[in-house]
Amino acid sequence: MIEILSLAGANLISPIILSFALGLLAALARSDLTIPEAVAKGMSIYLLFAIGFKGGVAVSAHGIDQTLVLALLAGLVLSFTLPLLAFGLLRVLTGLSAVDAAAVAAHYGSISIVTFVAATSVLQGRMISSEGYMVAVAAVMEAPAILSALWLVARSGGEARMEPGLIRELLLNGSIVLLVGAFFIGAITGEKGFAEISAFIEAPFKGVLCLFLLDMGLIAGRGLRQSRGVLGLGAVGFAIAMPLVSALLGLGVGALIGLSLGGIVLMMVLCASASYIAVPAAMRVALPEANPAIYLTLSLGVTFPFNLTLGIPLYLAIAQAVTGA
Amino acid sequence: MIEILSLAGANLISPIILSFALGLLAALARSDLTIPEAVAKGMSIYLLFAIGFKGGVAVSAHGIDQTLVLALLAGLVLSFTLPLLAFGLLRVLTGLSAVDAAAVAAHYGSISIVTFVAATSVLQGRMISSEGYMVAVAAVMEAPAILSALWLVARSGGEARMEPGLIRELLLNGSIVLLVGAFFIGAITGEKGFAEISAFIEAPFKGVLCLFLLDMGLIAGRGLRQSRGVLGLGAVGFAIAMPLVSALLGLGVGALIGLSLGGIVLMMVLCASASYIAVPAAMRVALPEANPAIYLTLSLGVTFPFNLTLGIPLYLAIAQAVTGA
Amino acid sequence: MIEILSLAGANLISPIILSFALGLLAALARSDLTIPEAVAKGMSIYLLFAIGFKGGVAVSAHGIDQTLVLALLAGLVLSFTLPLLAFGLLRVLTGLSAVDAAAVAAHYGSISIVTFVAATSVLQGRMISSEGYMVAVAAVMEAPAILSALWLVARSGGEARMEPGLIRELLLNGSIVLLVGAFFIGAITGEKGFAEISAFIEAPFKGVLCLFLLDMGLIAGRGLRQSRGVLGLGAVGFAIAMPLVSALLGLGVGALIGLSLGGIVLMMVLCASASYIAVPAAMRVALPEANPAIYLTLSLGVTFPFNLTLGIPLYLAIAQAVTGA
Amino acid sequence: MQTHIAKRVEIVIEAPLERRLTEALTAAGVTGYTVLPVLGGSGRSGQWSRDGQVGRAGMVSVVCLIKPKRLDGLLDAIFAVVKKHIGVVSVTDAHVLRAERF
Amino acid sequence: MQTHIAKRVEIVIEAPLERRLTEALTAAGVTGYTVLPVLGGSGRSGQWSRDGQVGRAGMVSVVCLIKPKRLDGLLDAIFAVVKKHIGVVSVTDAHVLRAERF
Amino acid sequence: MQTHIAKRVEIVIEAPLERRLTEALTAAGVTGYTVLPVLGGSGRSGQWSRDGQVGRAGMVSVVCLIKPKRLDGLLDAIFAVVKKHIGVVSVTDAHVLRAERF
Ligand SMILES: Nc1ncnc2c1ncn2[C@@H]1O[C@H](COP(=O)(O)O)[C@@H](O)[C@H]1O
Ligand SMILES: Nc1ncnc2c1ncn2[C@@H]1O[C@H](COP(=O)(O)O)[C@@H](O)[C@H]1O
Ligand SMILES: Nc1ncnc2c1ncn2[C@@H]1O[C@H](COP(=O)(O)O)[C@@H](O)[C@H]1O
Ligand code: NA
Ligand code: NA
Ligand code: NA
Repeated sequence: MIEILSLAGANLISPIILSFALGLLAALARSDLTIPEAVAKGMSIYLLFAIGFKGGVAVSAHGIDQTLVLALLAGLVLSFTLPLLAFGLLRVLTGLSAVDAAAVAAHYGSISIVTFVAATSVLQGRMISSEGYMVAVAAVMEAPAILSALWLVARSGGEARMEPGLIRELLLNGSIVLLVGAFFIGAITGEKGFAEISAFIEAPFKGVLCLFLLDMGLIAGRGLRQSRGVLGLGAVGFAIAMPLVSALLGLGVGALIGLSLGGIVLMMVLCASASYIAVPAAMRVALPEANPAIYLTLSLGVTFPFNLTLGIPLYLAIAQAVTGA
Repeated sequence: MIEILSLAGANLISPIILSFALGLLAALARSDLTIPEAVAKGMSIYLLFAIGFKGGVAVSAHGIDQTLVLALLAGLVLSFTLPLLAFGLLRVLTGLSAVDAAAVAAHYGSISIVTFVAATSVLQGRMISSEGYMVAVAAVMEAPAILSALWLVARSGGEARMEPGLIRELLLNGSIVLLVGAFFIGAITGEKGFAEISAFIEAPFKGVLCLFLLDMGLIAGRGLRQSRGVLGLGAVGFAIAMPLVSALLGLGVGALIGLSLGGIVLMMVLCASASYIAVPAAMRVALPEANPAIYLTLSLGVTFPFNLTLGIPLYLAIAQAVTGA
Repeated sequence: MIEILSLAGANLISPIILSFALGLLAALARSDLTIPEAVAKGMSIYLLFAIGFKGGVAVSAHGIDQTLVLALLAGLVLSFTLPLLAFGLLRVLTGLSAVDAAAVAAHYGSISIVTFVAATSVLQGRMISSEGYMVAVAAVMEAPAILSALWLVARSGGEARMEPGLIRELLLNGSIVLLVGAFFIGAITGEKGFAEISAFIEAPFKGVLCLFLLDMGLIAGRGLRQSRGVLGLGAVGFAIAMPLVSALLGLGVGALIGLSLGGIVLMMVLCASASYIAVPAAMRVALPEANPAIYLTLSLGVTFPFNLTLGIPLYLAIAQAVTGA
Repeated sequence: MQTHIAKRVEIVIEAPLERRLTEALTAAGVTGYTVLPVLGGSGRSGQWSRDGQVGRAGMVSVVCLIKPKRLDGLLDAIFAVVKKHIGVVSVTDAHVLRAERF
Repeated sequence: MQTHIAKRVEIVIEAPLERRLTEALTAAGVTGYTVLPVLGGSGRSGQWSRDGQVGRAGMVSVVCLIKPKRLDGLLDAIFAVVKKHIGVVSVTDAHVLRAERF
Repeated sequence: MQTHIAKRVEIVIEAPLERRLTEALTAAGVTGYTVLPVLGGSGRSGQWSRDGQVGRAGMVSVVCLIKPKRLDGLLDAIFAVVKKHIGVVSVTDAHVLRAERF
């Protein structure tokens, strides 16, 4: 326990976490500090490209081990099933309507790529290697949860707009395409390609992540300020309990299919993190009756900071304890 | 021949080309992946500044050799005359109107700075040095072709709006000013200046080029999707034949004035490449009747990818064969 | 004297100054070269974050020496009093109205962070160290001058809108929050944090500064072109005399409280520089009758280039002469 | 200068719905439209701003000039998209040059 | 499609005043507004452009749809903010869908 | 609040023509105009979008408030620029505060 706390403590005073805290405080204090939309999008494009590319290079270096297919499959199944678990928990813990609960559930079945990136950078700081193809698992886990949520709504007698264009939109979503595309570019060009662009992909990565998390903090803080009173204690409890439960599921699955310590931690983080980019947009199209203030506040305002600060070191400590590493 | 193909093969699996391909595929598959306009402009400013600065530093290091003036003059003459060649080819190969043919011709007489940048990075990868002032030649070749095209239209009895403001606009065009300005800054501050900012100018260069080409691929793909059916086989044939013919002209001129192998290749690339930034804007002002879908699709949708993938290694191979290097 | 000139000469041919000159010339020649607003804002966020962070790291390395509080206090007092001096000078040298003079005075009591950044980079180039907390002094000096200016207007019988929201807005101004926040992040994470993100914070710094100064040059040039005839000789004289006088004041105060040579130079630069971001916006709210063309042209069009080119090396030479370093 | 009567329809709609709206406009026979960016706003669903957003957040404004007789059909098509969503639709009388374009 | 009479008020105002204007609108009982970016312009105080600006430079356009009876109160509230500042206010007759929203 | 009759002229024009249009407006005696960005659109010349563009691609929207009696001269001046180009011009009746400004 003390180890976990000291691990968490070390994590908390990294420039990355402090940048997020700065953004959060600035927004709560109503500073006019903002990052232009184009700059924020540019940073997210950079991060997705870099993380995808590095994953691909790692795969090209270590070859595709037999767990790759298992991991992709596990991700797919988890993303489909986690929303059912989330939905059940929400119906028990909160008084949210079926539509709102389903929309929240979709977010928790999907993933947050920034949380994933932050976790890889914590692992790297501790010299723990992980399977390069975990970024492909991340990509696979983005969309399925949305379908589960729509099914949940339909089952509850609600109206979910499952129009033909939606599935294509989900699969060809910009961030998935960029992540997977960069992964393949990295896998094809390998170490040689990496040598060519590592000064761009690797060196400034953590610094960009700091500024990006500053922006996330600003957005999360603005959201929290505006949605004061929207959420009950039950909902907030869910936003902390759900990642813990999901992480344990991820731990079990990861250990079962034989991932390395780093891979298990990343699988836990993918399960524990909640989407706040792709899924919200999909919800506006498919479940417009669901209240955005609820799902955005829970995923970006509560779960994201929780994972970033306490979650990641906790998952790492648990995984280390369990795998005996 | 086999050598050329293996060279082309090696070129094709670089992160740069694959990034372009990713953009192209994403756009053709109608993914919503986009790069914000401001980010794309920011990257192009970076690339122009870096390439101009590096050219200037190279000139300050090696001194101005006697071919500098010749090369600038050659560039000027080529940019004025290539449109006439292009116009003739277009009238033979296609059924385009005089105005459309002239507009296309203006693009092929001018240059694509991104193709130039990609070529310098291929040369660098093969340790082939080139004259630093070739970026000044590039700058000189941007505008003259437009005047030739307007003259072609006037000669064909068409109306070309050659208003007083236009020439100034062409010469003080943002990208020319930035390229030439950075060239002079590099030439003045030399190695000392380079040492100060090389970590910005040099290290991330290839990585930024990847993301920029991703964007070019997205735009080219969008253009191709929307202009399906606009172009006949003759026009597409022109867009591949013209760069080949122009490159040979560039080869002859470059060898004649005594450029190095690298310089000859860059001269070939300048001749072979077609503008898709400065010239389209000028055409909207001076030849509004010309159809943008035609000239943009040819220059950005056909010639640009051709040069990037097959053209550059081909020109290099030819130049090596001819100069015996 | 000759030394000062040669120092100034060496300063003048740095890429940083030449980039500013390029922007200025491009704008005066009416080139359409522009940097997108989002990119300019992105660069300023980067520069503020980097300079604040580095200051904080320096403080964490050398500890807080006893002059820190004195320096902060001195900055506060100077920012409150410099406007009174400026106002007096303006009333003597120019025929500006009380409101216009007060508005200009507010700008000269506040600071220009870019001038500060340029000065740190000149010091670094000459291997002169300085107190890391000078960035905190810079932050402290941003706002007080505005209050002095409003007091000056009220005293002259004018109407200054000192509404409740304004003070909060000034103190929680985005650039102050970012600068101070990054300073604390640097101070907390120290050398360890610096090691993590120095490839982002340090390596590309000067290059980004070049592009940012290119943008400043473009804006200053545009301003100068549009405000031709607005300013008399007296006003221009003020814009050069005021920084000289302020720098001497800064020199005295800096020496008095025991700053190092580098610290004294930075204090001189803070005193000598004039705001052109935070204060103009505040003036539009609090003193809308004041003419923006006057204060922007003086601070950005005259004083900023003066400090950048001649001022900084001059202040350094004077400080060296006085401190005997 | 000869001008022609027209209607100017302005739709402020959530960005994720943009493609669906413009497809509906095209299906309703509209010959053209223009999409303008929106920085932020406020309404029954609260205040929002585009600052720093990464996803398809926020709203866009779609402006459409049409012949008056087309208005009713167009509003039906728009309403089918906007109905369940956050958004505002307004119509103004206008005159246009070059009527043959609309 | 049933539409309802409304007024469309458009205010081009300096960016540093944006918050003050929207607060005044809210205080005057407006139920919503939309803020649009402005690239540049020209007026009595000269020409300006947003290009390359770092601070809160330039102007924004705030558009507000309201019930006609609210117009007078609203214009008074707007004028109190705009009075001393650079800015332009225009009002157009409009029709809106879903009157209950305004 | 006292308002005055005016015309609101809105011109969506290709970005490379912006300078020529605003110069023509100024020459026609207009006292001010506002330039708004445009994200994309569709018309007879197809669909376009500003995303990722590097050059002076796309269109801008220029809005101009004028005294009604100036309208005819202004439309002539606008048409001289727009005639051969891609673009749309619309005019709406409006009211403005502070008539002395127009
Ligand atoms: N009365 C109004 N006038 C102008 N824009 C409005 C108005 N009401 C709502 N909007 C815009 O429409 C968005 C969504 O409105 P709402 O559905 O009421 O939350 C707001 O954020 C504004 O951008
Ligand atoms: N007649 C007008 N039509 C449209 N916009 C205007 C007009 N006059 C002024 N503006 C806008 O309001 C800003 C300030 O105007 P002014 O206060 O006259 O300098 C200008 O820069 C334009 O953006
Ligand atoms: N009916 C319309 N309503 C609004 N904007 C239009 C309309 N028609 C054309 N536009 C705009 O004007 C641009 C050029 O139109 P066009 O010349 O028809 O291709 C389009 O891309 C749209 O941005
Ligand atoms: Na998850
Ligand atoms: Na060419
Ligand atoms: Na000062």
